[in-house]
Amino acid sequence: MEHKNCVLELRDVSKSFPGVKALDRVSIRFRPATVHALIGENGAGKSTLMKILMGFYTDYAGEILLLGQRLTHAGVRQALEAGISMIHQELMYVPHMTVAENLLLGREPASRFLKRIDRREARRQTQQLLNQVGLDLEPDRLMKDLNVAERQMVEITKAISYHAKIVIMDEPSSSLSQHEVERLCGIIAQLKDRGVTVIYISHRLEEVFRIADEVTVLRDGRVVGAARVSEIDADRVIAMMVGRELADVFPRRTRRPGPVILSVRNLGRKGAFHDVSFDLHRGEIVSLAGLMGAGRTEIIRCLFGLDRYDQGQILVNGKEVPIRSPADALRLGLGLVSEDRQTTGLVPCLSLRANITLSNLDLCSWGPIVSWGREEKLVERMVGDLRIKSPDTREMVANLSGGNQQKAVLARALLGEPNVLLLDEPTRGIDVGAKAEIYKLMGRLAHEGKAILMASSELPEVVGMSDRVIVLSSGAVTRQLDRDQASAANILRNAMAN
Amino acid sequence: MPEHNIVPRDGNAMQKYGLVIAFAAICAVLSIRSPAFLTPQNAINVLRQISINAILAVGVTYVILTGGIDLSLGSVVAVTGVLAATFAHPDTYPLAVPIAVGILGGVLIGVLNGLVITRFRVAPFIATLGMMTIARGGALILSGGRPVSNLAASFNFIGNGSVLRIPIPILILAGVFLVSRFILRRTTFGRYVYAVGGNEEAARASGINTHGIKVASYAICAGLAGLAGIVQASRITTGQPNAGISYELDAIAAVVIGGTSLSGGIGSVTGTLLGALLIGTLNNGLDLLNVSSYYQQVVKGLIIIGAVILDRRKRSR
Amino acid sequence: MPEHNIVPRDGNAMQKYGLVIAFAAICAVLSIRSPAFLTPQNAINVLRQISINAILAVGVTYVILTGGIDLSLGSVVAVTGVLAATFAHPDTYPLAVPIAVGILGGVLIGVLNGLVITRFRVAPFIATLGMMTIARGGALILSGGRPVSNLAASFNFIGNGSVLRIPIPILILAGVFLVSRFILRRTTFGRYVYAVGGNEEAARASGINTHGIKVASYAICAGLAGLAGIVQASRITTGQPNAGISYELDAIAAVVIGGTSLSGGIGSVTGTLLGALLIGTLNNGLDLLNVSSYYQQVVKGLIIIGAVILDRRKRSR
Amino acid sequence: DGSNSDRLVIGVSLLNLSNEFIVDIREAMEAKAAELDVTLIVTDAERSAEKQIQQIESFITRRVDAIILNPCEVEASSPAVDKAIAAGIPVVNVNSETRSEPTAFVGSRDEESAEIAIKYIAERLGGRGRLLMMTGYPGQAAEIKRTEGARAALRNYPDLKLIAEQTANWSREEGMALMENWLQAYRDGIDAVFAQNDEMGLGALNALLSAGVKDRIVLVSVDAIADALAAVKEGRLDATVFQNARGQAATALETAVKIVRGQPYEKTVLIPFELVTRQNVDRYITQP
Ligand SMILES: Nc1ncnc2c1ncn2[C@@H]1O[C@H](COP(=O)(O)OP(=O)(O)OP(=O)(O)O)[C@@H](O)[C@H]1O
Ligand SMILES: Nc1ncnc2c1ncn2[C@@H]1O[C@H](COP(=O)(O)OP(=O)(O)OP(=O)(O)O)[C@@H](O)[C@H]1O
Ligand SMILES: [Mg+2]
Ligand SMILES: [Mg+2]
Repeated sequence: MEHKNCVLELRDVSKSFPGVKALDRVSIRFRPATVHALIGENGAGKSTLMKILMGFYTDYAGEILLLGQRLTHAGVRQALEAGISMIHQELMYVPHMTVAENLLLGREPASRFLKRIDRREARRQTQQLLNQVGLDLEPDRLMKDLNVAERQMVEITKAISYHAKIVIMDEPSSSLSQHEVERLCGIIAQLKDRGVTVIYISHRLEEVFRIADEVTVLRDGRVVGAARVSEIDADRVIAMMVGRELADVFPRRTRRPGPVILSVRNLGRKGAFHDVSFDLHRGEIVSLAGLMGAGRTEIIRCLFGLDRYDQGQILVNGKEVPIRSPADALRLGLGLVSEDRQTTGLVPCLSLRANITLSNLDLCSWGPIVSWGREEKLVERMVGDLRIKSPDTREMVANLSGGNQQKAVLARALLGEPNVLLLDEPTRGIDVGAKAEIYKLMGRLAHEGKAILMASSELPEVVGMSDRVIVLSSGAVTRQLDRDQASAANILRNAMAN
Repeated sequence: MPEHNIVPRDGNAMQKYGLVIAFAAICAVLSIRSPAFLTPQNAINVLRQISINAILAVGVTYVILTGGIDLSLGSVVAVTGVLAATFAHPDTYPLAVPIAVGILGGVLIGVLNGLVITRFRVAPFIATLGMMTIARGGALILSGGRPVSNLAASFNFIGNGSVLRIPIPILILAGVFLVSRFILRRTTFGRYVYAVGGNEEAARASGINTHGIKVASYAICAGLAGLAGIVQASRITTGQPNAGISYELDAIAAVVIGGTSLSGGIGSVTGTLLGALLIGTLNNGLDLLNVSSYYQQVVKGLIIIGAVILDRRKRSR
Repeated sequence: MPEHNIVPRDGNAMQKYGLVIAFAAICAVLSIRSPAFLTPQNAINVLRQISINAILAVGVTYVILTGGIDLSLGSVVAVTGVLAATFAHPDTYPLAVPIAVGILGGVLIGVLNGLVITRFRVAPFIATLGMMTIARGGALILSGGRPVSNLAASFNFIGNGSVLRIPIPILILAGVFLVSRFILRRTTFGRYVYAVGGNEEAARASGINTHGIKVASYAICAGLAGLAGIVQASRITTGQPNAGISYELDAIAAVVIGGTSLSGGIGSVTGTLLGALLIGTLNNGLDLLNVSSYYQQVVKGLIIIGAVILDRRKRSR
Repeated sequence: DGSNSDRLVIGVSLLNLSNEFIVDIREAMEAKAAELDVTLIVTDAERSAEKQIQQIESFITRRVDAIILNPCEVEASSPAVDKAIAAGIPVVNVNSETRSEPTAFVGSRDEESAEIAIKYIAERLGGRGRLLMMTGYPGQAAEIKRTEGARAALRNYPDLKLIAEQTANWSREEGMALMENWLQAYRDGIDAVFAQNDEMGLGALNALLSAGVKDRIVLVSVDAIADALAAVKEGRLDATVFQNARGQAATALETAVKIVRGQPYEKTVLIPFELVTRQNVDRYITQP
């Protein structure tokens, strides 16, 4: 390949963490004005590689050439100035600042003297950026008050606003629903037209095949394959990623609904949703579908006692129960995988082991005393079942890759063998191989007579797994669809009805 | 309303509503119980008395906003007071010298704090606790354990003089407050202080020199402590090596009462000033009512907790 | 070696490696410079001298692990010491009474701290700062500002007696340490303490009664401060209302030097004990070397910061 | 160091080395030690009786020849004396007493300082007037004794009314703030102020001067530190009460050496307080 046909080249990049070789002599060439997908299992090293590019880690081996020039970063600022920007997998925003302040952070328009911020100009720039991506958000809202999808859109807006030559997107779509993904595709197409190289990391292969021009597959820190998208198919890619052939992603299931286990009657919470009623049967997988902000997360939080509902009733096994706290919910046999693993999911500074057993310590303790042996056995089982990749179950969970963190949250919910499993974006950031495992597990649980209520923005997942789909729009149920009616198009149509 | 968006981060009047109510209630009770309380004379008195604590509190607001803490303040007041005093004997140096020496001494200590915290990744609590004993030792060594007295009248004027009938310490406080309010609300530096405290990783990912911001915050904080040290030395007309013991706690208390979060990223100097006023008014009022000093402590503790409860209630209504 | 299940892999002996090295280095230097240092007699001496601070530090480790802080410790030592002493005059109550009164008094204060923090959502810094002055006032009121003396010999034996040639305060410390180590490492309660400090939201979502865990932590902390108050009163054979001033800072310093994070969720009582030992050895050694007390402060500050730097270096190698 | 040579080693535990008065004691003692050729180990108890006991325990471990104790507290520092005596090491208390009996005592009765001050105020006011008292850190021996002394003395002057009593924690800054607040509360109703140490007294003096009311208010404090003597000399401070730090220190060290050498010594040396006013202040000013 000729020199000017390569904006960025990685040569033999290696990086180790204590106990883990995260990257092992990775060499990749990126061409201008292309979308280059980087895929691989959870923990393959994708995010680490991108953080090196971005100047977050400076202690790596190997070379990075930007337009033929060797890049020696001293930090993030240099990377930004060299024309590289990034959307991080774990969103990086200042929660108590507004959307506008976050968007312009680090490059506010300011006077020369005293660096006084020009508020009017800042406002103008913000509005321009939001318009550019068609994001309808009040610039003065605080980031912490947005939902995950909205935050992700803000981060996307921010990353493309640097006018960088290279935009790295580390799972930008992981909590976006169909509608926003479309918008993202549009944005990426525009970038490509402007000659920008997009490095796109995603576990959603259909997206990769739609958007990307080239793909590089990583496994265990090594490049195991690279190709033009036009010359390869999904099965090959999956085989490269997981190192084996994968049969059906979605398990075959026969629907055998048992008695009603959870009923919701006219449930409502001010400002989030209202008059929501449905039944959940044993052995059933039901999805809550809707656009961003439709109220799915809020319903699940109320069911699990994380928020209070101010209207309606919840019945478990036909009996009305007050659910005032997660402890109540757990006692009633509910389990939760929350949408946001950073805030409600994990305790980052504790070990993987402690995180998995946190809500079910009674399973491995005698009275108040924890049995380490039993705990280890339980944890090893879950780690095996979900293929969680970690050098040791005592590794700090914050050091795991994003997908493996998500699996840890799932492991915790499953460990208690709940009768009703509430899953909010359960496969967020999880690789295809592991997704298949999780779907298999969901199938098995349903088969065992458990009930699953899932909220997911990934329509294929909703369509592929659900026995029934409850479609929400603006906090109200618009339609309940049975399996045979639940096509992607039908769901979307009802989600946008209003 | 371009002036005020819904930014509880650096707080508008609404946010301090609860605190203002608590403050008003205290003033009401005090003025009923003691006729001497609600006089212009006494208002000046209270302001003058809080000036040192409030200057320190405004300074440590920067540090706390970045998510740090500074426990060395009290010792910095002592060492800079001693330093300034040694250059303030009559007919030796012009007034600018002791002032410069005191403030620069503070800034230097702050830079050291900041470097230990950022370069060597020592927790701010430990770094500044270490500095607290080092600076105290320094003050004692410099002064030989004795007050440095016999200071020039011009120097003593700083703490005891008035301009247009307003005591100079109050004017200094007003300047420090207004400038800091401007810096924190209007400049990019201020914005970065909030960002570093709100989410350091995110600030770094936005290309902000987070280490630089922190070092600067510690430097400003200790520099203002140096200023406070000068005011204090001048007010008591001596450089006192054992001055300022536990001033840091009072200053931090004012900051936290004022609604600034110790985990960083949320708060304002306006809140800090209100917090310092609340403490100062309480001290003054309880003295005026001649409450026995044992009971004073109990009452003071209860009122501070009560005011904060009221404040948090109001805010989360 | 299933050393630790809660704290990640490097949360065991390895983690304290740097601190152990720093500690060993200090001991080596001291024993070269002063032959009196490395004697069994002096080792006992150091242990007895750290006992009160270490008991407090172990207690406040619980609170800091939950992400809180307790500034009322020093005052609790005073008020519980005075309380215990008033029930410890010769020929009045059996020994169990002053002990129970002191510890329960502490627990009560801790519960109040915990409730103010959880129910009324007051920042721990403010709640316990308020309690610091309230409890100090309480100690002065209870004692009328006068030391409570003339205590029973049996009471005074607690602080001054020995069993099998080991001073009782050391035995008490050993008990407190071992029990706390067990609680924090092996029990569900201990696990929850870490979880609450690591991510309160996630802990709540895991069904943990986070408020209960916090209240219990403050109660344990202040209860141990009550125990320390008893030991102290017995050691100085008086209930002294002005005892324990700024003990909380020393205790928190030991905890942080020992590697516990002030933001919660990370740390251990083993680290805390090492931290207390380091401070105690330094105090003892500098006295033995006859370093002038002003320079002692400077040296102490430098060594503490140095030890922590060495420790962090080692850990992030 | 030194314990195996024949040079005497004497351990000294002082109340608080950031207090000028105690610094005077240390310096006088060090000068005397040079003269007598003994080694001093000086430690600072930082006002904590617990710490003081620890220091004595360390001295015992090191087998010093004698201990000079400047007690923090009457009762709470007593175990320090007991421990040293039990270990066979002689103890000389300097400046203030403990409940436990030391080998020898050199110092003064703290109550006396307050008695002298009140008597002076009463005489200045002709036995009648309104008095304010600034007390030291609550619960400390010096505060307790000076308060007791003042109360006892006031019983002799039924028309001298103590209208308020408040702590300023021995601090100049706090003394100044307290006096400012008092001036707000009592305005013209103040005839005299007794501050239990010079630091607070000098703070009060600043406040009185700023308010322009010093002329009609009598102000007396205790300790006779250099600043206070200067203020007395200039006629700003009415009086202070002198306690002979240097005398106490030197005598204490001499006594300790005599005890160790087996020479006869006086078991109790009481050095009286002396009132310092403008008339006699020159006698007390040592430095130029
Ligand atoms: N800070 C860290 N400390 C220790 N190990 C780390 C750290 N960050 C990443 N790792 C390890 O490095 C490996 C690669 O992680 P990385 O986050 O790059 O994976 P990834 O490909 O982005 O996975 P995912 O798809 O789950 O996001 C993993 O084994 C992970 O556990
Ligand atoms: N903490 C909060 N503060 C204010 N508004 C909130 C908060 N959390 C959610 N909302 C709002 O409540 C509504 C419902 O949001 P929710 O997160 O339940 O949507 P969702 O259907 O789960 O969408 P998503 O796919 O983004 O998770 C939205 O309008 C959202 O902006
Ligand atoms: Mg990743
Ligand atoms: Mg959601």
